[in-house]
Amino acid sequence: MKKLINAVDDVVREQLEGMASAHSDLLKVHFDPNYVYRADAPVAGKVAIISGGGSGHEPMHGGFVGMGMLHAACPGEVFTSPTPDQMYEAAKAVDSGAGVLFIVKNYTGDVLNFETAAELAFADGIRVQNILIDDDVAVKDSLYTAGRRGVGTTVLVEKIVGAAAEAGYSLDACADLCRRVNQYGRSMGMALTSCTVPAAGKPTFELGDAEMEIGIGIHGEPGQKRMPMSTADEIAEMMALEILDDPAYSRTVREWDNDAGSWVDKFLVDEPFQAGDQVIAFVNSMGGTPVSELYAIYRKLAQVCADKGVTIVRNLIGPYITSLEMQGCSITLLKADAEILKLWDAPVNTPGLRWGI
Amino acid sequence: MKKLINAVDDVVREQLEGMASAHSDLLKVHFDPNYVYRADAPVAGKVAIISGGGSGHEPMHGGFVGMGMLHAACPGEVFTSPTPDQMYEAAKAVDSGAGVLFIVKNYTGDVLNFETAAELAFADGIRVQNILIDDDVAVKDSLYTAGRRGVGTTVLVEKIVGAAAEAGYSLDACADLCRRVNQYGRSMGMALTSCTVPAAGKPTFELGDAEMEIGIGIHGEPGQKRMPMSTADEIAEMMALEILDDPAYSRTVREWDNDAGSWVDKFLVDEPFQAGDQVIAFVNSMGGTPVSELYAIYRKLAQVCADKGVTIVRNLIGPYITSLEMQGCSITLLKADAEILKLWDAPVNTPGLRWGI
Amino acid sequence: MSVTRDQIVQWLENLAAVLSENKEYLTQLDSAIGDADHGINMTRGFNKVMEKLPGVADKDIGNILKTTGMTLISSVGGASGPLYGTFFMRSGMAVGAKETLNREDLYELLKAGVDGIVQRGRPVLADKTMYDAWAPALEALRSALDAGMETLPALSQAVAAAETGMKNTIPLQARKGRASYLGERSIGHQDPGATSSYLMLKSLLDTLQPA
Amino acid sequence: MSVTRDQIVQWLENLAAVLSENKEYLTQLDSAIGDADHGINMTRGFNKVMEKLPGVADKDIGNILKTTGMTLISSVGGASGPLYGTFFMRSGMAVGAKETLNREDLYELLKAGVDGIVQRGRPVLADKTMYDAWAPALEALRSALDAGMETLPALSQAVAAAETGMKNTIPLQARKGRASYLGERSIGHQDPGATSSYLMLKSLLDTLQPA
Ligand SMILES: Nc1ncnc2c1ncn2[C@@H]1O[C@H](COP(=O)(O)OP(=O)(O)O)[C@@H](O)[C@H]1O
Ligand SMILES: Nc1ncnc2c1ncn2[C@@H]1O[C@H](COP(=O)(O)OP(=O)(O)O)[C@@H](O)[C@H]1O
Ligand SMILES: [Mg+2]
Ligand SMILES: [Mg+2]
Ligand SMILES: [Mg+2]
Ligand SMILES: [Mg+2]
Repeated sequence: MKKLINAVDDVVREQLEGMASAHSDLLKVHFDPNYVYRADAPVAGKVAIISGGGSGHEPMHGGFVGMGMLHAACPGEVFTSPTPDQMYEAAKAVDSGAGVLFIVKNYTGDVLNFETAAELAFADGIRVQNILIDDDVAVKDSLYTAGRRGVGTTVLVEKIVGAAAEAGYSLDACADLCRRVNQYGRSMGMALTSCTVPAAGKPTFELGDAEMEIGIGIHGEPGQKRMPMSTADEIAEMMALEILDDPAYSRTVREWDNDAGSWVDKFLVDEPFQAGDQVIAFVNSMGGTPVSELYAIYRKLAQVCADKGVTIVRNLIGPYITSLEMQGCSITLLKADAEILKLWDAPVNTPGLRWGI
Repeated sequence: MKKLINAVDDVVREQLEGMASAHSDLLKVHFDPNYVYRADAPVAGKVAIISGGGSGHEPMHGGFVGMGMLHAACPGEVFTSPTPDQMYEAAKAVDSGAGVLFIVKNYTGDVLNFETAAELAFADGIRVQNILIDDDVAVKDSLYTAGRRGVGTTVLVEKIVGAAAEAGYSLDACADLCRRVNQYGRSMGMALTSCTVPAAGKPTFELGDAEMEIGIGIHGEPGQKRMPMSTADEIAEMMALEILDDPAYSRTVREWDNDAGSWVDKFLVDEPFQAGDQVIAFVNSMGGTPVSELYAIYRKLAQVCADKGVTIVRNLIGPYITSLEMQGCSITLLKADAEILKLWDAPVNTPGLRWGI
Repeated sequence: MSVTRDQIVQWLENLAAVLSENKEYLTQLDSAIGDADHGINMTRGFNKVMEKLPGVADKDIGNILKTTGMTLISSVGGASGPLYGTFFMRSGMAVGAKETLNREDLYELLKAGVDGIVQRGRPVLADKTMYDAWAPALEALRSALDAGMETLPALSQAVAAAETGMKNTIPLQARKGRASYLGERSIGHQDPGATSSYLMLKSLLDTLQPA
Repeated sequence: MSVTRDQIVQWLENLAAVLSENKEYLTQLDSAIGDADHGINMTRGFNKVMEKLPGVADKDIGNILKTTGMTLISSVGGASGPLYGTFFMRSGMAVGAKETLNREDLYELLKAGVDGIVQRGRPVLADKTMYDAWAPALEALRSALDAGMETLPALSQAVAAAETGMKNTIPLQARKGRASYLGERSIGHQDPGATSSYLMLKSLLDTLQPA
């Protein structure tokens, strides 16, 4: 294992220290429990958006803390969900009284820890919403699995809902928007190489010199299927079609009811894409793939979308939700209506994403 | 070789096609000869800033084309300097009459091709300036070598001089600024892994599992020395001290004289850093190293700078001048006076760098 | 026989030792169908519990168990953190201020804990989770107590049922947690959480049983 | 003997073939002290020249050489592109509208080309560049012509001198181009540019020499 790290046990803390020292104008880092939060938090009158998850996906989530995006991010150990005390303390630190929205990627660990945190925060008098992101079309059904994983759409959701909070949306409006944006987004990922969790010291899985792994998540877990290595065009087309041809997806999610003070089940159905849709296209590097190669993927993706009558109206290309140094990419398409586009275009100022300011 | 590419011969063209399709609001791509140029070029009354070099360093240079930075970029084949017809045609396309500044990284190939281009453009009645970037402290002397290579400072120069052009600086003022910023900047790079030029199909050099290469340039060439793998702290400190303790550096460069219509030699001396200096600190990924690891480097870099009485007033952290998928990093420190800081902070809107707009 | 506060403390200490001995084993199980951290997670959590325990060892049993739960919740992470954390929180709430437990109290302790797991993780039988060890164990314990058995023999039956439940996870296809993404590839491997749950119950029995 | 336009065309064709045969070899030399592309660069350039050549093969020699130079400049890139491009541009300017060349013309052609290389790249002797092949070759040619030798034997001497010059680059430490960054590590390897320059001169001789 060759990495720019010191002792394995210090990796997350020292990276957070680096972030704190580099971006003191935008954010602060609280240690023990660990969370990254806006330098100007709590922001008066605004709903606080909090996300979090295992480390190793940088810039997500800590790099998205700042004006117009997240108010706080809770980083776990590498590829390990954070613990409820992190989210609970972060919520107390950034809640302005307008409530807190937790954006939670759908992994059992994340879900359970965020749920526990939501209960703790609510018990403390903070109004909470807990919305799951589950956009990975590599997971086909929700009946026999823990449901689709939260992947690329997370980045887009955090930007869009962050802008909504900045614009003064209420907690419930933020939650409704968050749920809707998640339902509009679908993603698919692939890996050319594995990656090495520092604490493990060796690659999570082995991949032959002429193989690739299709349908991976973001935790270095093996994916849906292993295939012989192929061209950028074939890879882009395969992933794009998995997304564009994905049928309706339904599942039951658990959300918090502030009035009842308890969890409620919601049955949700994501409609498939159709000709005429406008989308935000996001081509993401898994960390080790340089942006140049992403352009080859985007090139073909744009052609496939055009063939399907789907219009790309915005795009994001680069390493935004990564799996350490893994080589590979993911594609996310997000159906965008006028409200979503307006929020996408709104100013954002974070270490990882910045425009309009 | 596993990469997201199609046929080896199409790599650069298809990546450019992807860029063109992704960023049509900011830039256009001309093929045969290949150059990327601002969608709104020529910009009336403004000096045009043109850079270029081998491909494989993305987002540099094509990703820096846009408002407040480059007017055009000329990409060669991977790690191969572009040819003069590219710069010549680009110059004709973006010159508004205010003249063209070529920013040239000091590699023999780049230097000679840009010089040829400058002669061609001048012969066509375009006023030109040709300024070299030579900031790599891994190259110790200029007497027995082709001189220091142009590395990380290039990114900072392109931002700063791009802002100057946008602000209406004259061609000569842009050239003077460009030369000065280059003289204020020093860089040092290192690699954890090699990288593979698509046309070559195998890694440029071999590096053992417990080795790292110090003092590499950006072309996958072996560096100054090979060492046993070390910690982030040791690596950051070693590189930071090479930069901060680097003595005065002198060399003769060739610049274009528009009045004489010929090349003139200039003898330049870069002064060493000293306590009290304010700097822009740039921690760069060679492509395959994720941003998380860069924060570990930045953390230590900030400590070393503080120890030396050097104040980091701005920073840039991420993959901006890369060597394909190489793992490793580089550090650039640039002494920044008030003028430079103002230009650094000025709005920029390119695929690779954006703020203030 | 009634269970004392000191025995509960002893149980937690033994459990910490057992989990630490089985760190590699649990992690290895998790590497087959998960992300290779279950042993690491559990050890990290119970090491923290060991730090906290001296501070509450003289409090009532409810307090001790709730502290254990809070500590696990804030130090384990992953799926197992909130699940085991909730287990101890709920079991602590169930026994309350008691300083000794009779056999029904012990059942209530475990039952409340398992109910917590179910509420949090919503496992159903044969999902290939820790619940597949707990459900048969609780059932066996209930039957044994209903049949008038003493604490130790009843608990023995529960441990045996947990072991069978744990082994029965091997042929199952996972439907919850990380392992569910593997689909059929999850078949043929023993669930790490079911294994740590079995160890938990087993070390309770070992603690209460005179050597 | 005088050199005809057709022979010049033939030379360029032969040279293209020779470079293509030596593509791997030149690239391999460049991989030792450079970036492993010299053979690729030269082949790419001369393939383009071959495309352009039919369109100018009936023009004067100056035109043919200048077209070759422009084509190399716009297709080779790297250090060698502008250097060899300038070589042919300048040699073309030197011979101008001629359609045959006597031995002094041939010298002028080569001399002007090498002067172009020097102006562009500023090599001095023993920098370990292509100039280390050209400089002794030109000198040998001049002496041979001064001694009254005919074209072919004189050119033979030049080729021999170029070969020696090329081999003499092996023990040198590079002071120009990419190889200079290797410092002492550049010692012990033959310069790729000197090698392609030798091949250039050698294939001129082979073209003019009846088989
Ligand atoms: N929804 C669930 N309900 C009950 N137990 C679960 C659930 N999901 C996962 N588990 C248990 O958690 C165990 C994995 O724990 P651990 O490896 O520590 O967490 P993670 O999967 O987040 O890495 C599984 O073996 C399984 O027994
Ligand atoms: N300044 C120079 N003057 C003359 N020849 C040079 C100079 N720099 C490099 N060369 C020649 O160029 C050759 C390398 O050419 P090539 O590999 O095609 O270009 P690059 O080094 O840009 O990859 C060297 O072997 C050397 O002979
Ligand atoms: Mg885990
Ligand atoms: Mg080259
Ligand atoms: Mg696990
Ligand atoms: Mg070369």
